[in-house]
Amino acid sequence: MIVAVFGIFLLTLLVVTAIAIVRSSDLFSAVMLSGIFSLLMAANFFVLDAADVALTEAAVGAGVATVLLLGALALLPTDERQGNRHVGLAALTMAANITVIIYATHDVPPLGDPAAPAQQHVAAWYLAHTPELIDIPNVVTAVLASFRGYDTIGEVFVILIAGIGVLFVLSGGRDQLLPKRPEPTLNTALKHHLIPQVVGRLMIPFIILFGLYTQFHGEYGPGGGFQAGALVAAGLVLYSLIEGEQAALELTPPNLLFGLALGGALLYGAVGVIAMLLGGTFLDYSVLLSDPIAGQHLGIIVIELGVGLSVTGVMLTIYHAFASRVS
Amino acid sequence: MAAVAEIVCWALGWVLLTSGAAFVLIGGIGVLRMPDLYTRIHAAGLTDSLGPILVLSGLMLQVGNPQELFKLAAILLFMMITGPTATYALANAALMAGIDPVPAESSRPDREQVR
Amino acid sequence: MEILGHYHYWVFAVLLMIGFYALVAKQNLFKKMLGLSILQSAVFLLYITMAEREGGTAPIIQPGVADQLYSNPLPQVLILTAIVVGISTMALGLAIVVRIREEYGTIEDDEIRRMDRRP
Amino acid sequence: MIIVASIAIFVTMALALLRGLLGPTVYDRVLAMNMFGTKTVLLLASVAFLYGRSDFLDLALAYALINFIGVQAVLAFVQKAAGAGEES
Amino acid sequence: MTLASQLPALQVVVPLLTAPIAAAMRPRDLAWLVTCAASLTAFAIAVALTAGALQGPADTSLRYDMGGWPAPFGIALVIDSLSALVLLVITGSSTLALLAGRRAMALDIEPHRQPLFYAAWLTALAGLCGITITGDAFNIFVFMEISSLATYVIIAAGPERRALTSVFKYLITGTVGATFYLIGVGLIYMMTGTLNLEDMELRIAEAPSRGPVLAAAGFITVGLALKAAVFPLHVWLPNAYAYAPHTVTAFIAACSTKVALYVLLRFDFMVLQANLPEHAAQFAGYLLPLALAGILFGSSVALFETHLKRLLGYSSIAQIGYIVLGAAMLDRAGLTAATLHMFNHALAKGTLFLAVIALGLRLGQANLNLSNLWGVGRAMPWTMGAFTVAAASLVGIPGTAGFISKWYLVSAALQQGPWAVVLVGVILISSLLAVAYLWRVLEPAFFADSPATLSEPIAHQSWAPLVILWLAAAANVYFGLAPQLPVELASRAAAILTAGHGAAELLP
Repeated sequence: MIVAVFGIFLLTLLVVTAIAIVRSSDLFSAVMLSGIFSLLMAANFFVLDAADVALTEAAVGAGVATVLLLGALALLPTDERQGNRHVGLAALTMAANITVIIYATHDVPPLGDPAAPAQQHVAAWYLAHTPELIDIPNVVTAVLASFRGYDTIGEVFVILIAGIGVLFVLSGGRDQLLPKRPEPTLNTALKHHLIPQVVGRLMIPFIILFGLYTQFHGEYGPGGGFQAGALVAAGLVLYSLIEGEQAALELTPPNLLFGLALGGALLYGAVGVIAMLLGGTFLDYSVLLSDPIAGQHLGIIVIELGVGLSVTGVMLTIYHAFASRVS
Repeated sequence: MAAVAEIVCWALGWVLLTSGAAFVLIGGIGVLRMPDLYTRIHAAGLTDSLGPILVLSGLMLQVGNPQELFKLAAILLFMMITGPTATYALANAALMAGIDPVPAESSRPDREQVR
Repeated sequence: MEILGHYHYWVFAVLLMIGFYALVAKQNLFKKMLGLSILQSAVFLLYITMAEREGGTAPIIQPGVADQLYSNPLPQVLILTAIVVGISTMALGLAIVVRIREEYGTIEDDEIRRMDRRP
Repeated sequence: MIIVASIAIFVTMALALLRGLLGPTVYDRVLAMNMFGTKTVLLLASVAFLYGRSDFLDLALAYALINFIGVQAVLAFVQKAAGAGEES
Repeated sequence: MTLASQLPALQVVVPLLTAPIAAAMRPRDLAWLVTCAASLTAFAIAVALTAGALQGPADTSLRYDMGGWPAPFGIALVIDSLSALVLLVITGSSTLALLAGRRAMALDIEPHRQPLFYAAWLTALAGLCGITITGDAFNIFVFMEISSLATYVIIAAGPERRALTSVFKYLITGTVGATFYLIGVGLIYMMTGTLNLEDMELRIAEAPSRGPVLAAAGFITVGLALKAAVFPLHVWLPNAYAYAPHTVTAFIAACSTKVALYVLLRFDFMVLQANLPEHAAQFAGYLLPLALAGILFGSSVALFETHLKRLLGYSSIAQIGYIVLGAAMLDRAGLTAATLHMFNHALAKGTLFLAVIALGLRLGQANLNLSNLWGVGRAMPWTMGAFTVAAASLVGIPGTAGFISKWYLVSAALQQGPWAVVLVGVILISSLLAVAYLWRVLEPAFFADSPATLSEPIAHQSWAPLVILWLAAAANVYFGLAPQLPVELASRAAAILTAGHGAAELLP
């Protein structure tokens, strides 16, 4: 009951925020509202018992996405020339879609129905067998890293291709790929503000520490490679904000970041290939060690590390690709 | 003895949580109703520090194990550091951008008259 | 209870359409990207809603608690993947928007169209 | 009693969101965003207790950190934009 | 496990894991080499898998459990005749395009960007193979996004600025398509509790209610139709093809829409129609008219198009219409024709775009308006000769691969009762239109006077594109004269698709 009431409140705010994002003619406000949208979405996920997803949505949606949107917006005009086109077409499609969805969801099991097919079969099997087959408390991590580890390697490559793509697209019309030496005149925003700088310096180690905790605690609580990667990347973005782009690029050279991204993805792939060489199928961690459960643990730890490295590398590569670009 | 401690904890928690909730709420109302930017920052800045302190301390009285206590303390610490910093940075940025903190008689386009 | 049970799905439909409206009707390419992210978030909501279970808790098994019900881990895993896919698409889309702005000087779709028509 | 606190936090979130929608200046919106973020942290902490899963306080911690970074990024952007405006 | 039993995984893993290596390659020429090697390996694996699929009874399929977890709990790979056919198309077109396009890509893309470009190419290849080979509904989404994002990147490499606007449109459309697909999968998951396609097929029959599943079928069909550029959802396609680098066009035109169509067929026939009688009518009722309209629309627009690549793009929309038409007949003959046409159209269109690579090297990358092609047939007889062979195949002249699939399509259409006349009529009219629009290219190319620029010495001529081009043209003729391999694969595929499906019993 509490879930339903909380949910309804959060969802209503969510709809209001979404409408405001679309209506706002100032793109900067729209970006801030979309940060709020992500926080609301994350809170809603938490209320719906999806702790891992909530953490990811907060770190990726509210943290990294906002930073990326701002980085891109710095290179774009910030006001939208109002004017809508195809409103008729949009309204027609929307009406059709809403009808279909209402029709479709009228018959689906209501929220929280324990007899729903989605709660049976595969899901029930995961919950019942994770303790004996993989033996880690966080079933989400078990499914993500082992049962559906093939999806997850795909996910790492999605993010890797995004990094490669951003570098490739933004290097168009420029004669260098990775930002080597940003312009000295680049405005370094918070660099000359003492208090944020001191506090930021104080915070960064804790953020990275917390990221590492999330990385290695992912088997026991909400967390894992993606969340950790996004948090560490966010911490290093904060460094770039308070110390300036130049200092950040000196601390983490672009080549290092890109190498981390590639290396993380390869590390994940290597685990799969080693499993193949040891006589299992791709990503079968059970063959890694003589004890299948220990093998699963090892495999999950290593691939989560690969995911974390890759996500950190890609997120920062993308951020710097935007931030070091002078419009 | 234990029972007394429990009741004290409960009562204290109740007081802390309710007063924290009240502060939070007052902050929300202040942010909405105050007439100009700096007064809004004032309302938000004060309650953003005090509200969480009270609410989180109230929650601390409920926890069962030291690990959770530590996490709550860490949240509290971070919020105490970051809240005022954010408020300062915001006010500073607004000042730098030329928004006048002294309410002038001439109506500025960026300030609405709330009455 | 009927309303409470399906409210999440309605909000999913509404959010989907808000995002869709931004994609179709808005001319600003950056706004279109924001619309796309709303569209994708709506789907996240659909999946997470179906994972919820009455009386359940997050699928992290608590040692020593017998008969605890847990919500469904599978849609949550899928959405973890989908969130990452979403941010990847957004990053790439933003990079393309930035390049379009550099090449055309604007990010309004109809102006770009006009420029393309007379080369 | 945690429910009372949660409801107050909910209402405050709504008020902050309203301020974010009304503006009028950019800084009002940043203020609203910051306030919204801190209230979300409090909400998560209280909901974690309501659900009896106080081991999920990690999430609240993560939100607190992310929120700080978000506000700093927004301010950096505003000042960058303002700086560019003065120069031109 | 033996190497042979690891092949299904290697089909995806080889290009996927080579991608980061290619991205890190220094010196840069190595990137192309590594990419070619990976693509050739993938092609060899596809050939081996096809050989495996052709052995044994028609419904034979090879399975591979990722991570050692049995389906439906883990992700299973499934290789049958249908996926083998599509794998051949993907890996073959990628390899041919890479081999033919080296020089063109060296001119189009600055050296420092090339490793990234080739990494994206390999990722696209791996993504397309991954979609084809998997037996899991959500895994299809993941690999669809991998291939889509990578495809956006390689299209954005186009030399003109309009490549950017085209790719942005494609990105929006593609993401909406993928999102719709995801909604559909979610709704089916709600009703069945599984993500494995075969398991879904079994459990849909027991679904507590039909409504959500039917709506899901609608979402999935629309989403995939967006990706496959089925008329009227084709708007992104002509410009994306036209402004991509020619080599990229040769790759994606041959296979990316085919893969979306493949998923559409697989989902609609193997999962939904077997247990959902309403869906068969829904599928045919909506898609048949759209297919006919698409065939006529694509051909007619191509008739008035003045840019060579856009002309070929609109022609693709018509050809996609043929494939959908075959599928919408819902019977075994129609499906044979549809899958066969996937193969043959990929061959013909791929060859045409390989010829475009050679033309681009000679004429300049951007000068591909039809007016630039005057007299080009005399200056470049070998290139335009191969172009003519492929054009004949596209039209369906006897002796070419295109004829075989048109023949199967017409014979399938003739069995459609009262509608047969309309269907055959549309196919014939569209073939005539195809003759007309291709004639608009070929006639001035061979019979008009060539402008002075063409007699200038050739700066970038090399033999590789021509050899590859003629190899592809020869394949068009070979599969026209000896069509056993694709026909066998296609008829086995149709048997698999219609297995357990009510309409199949109507036919021999």
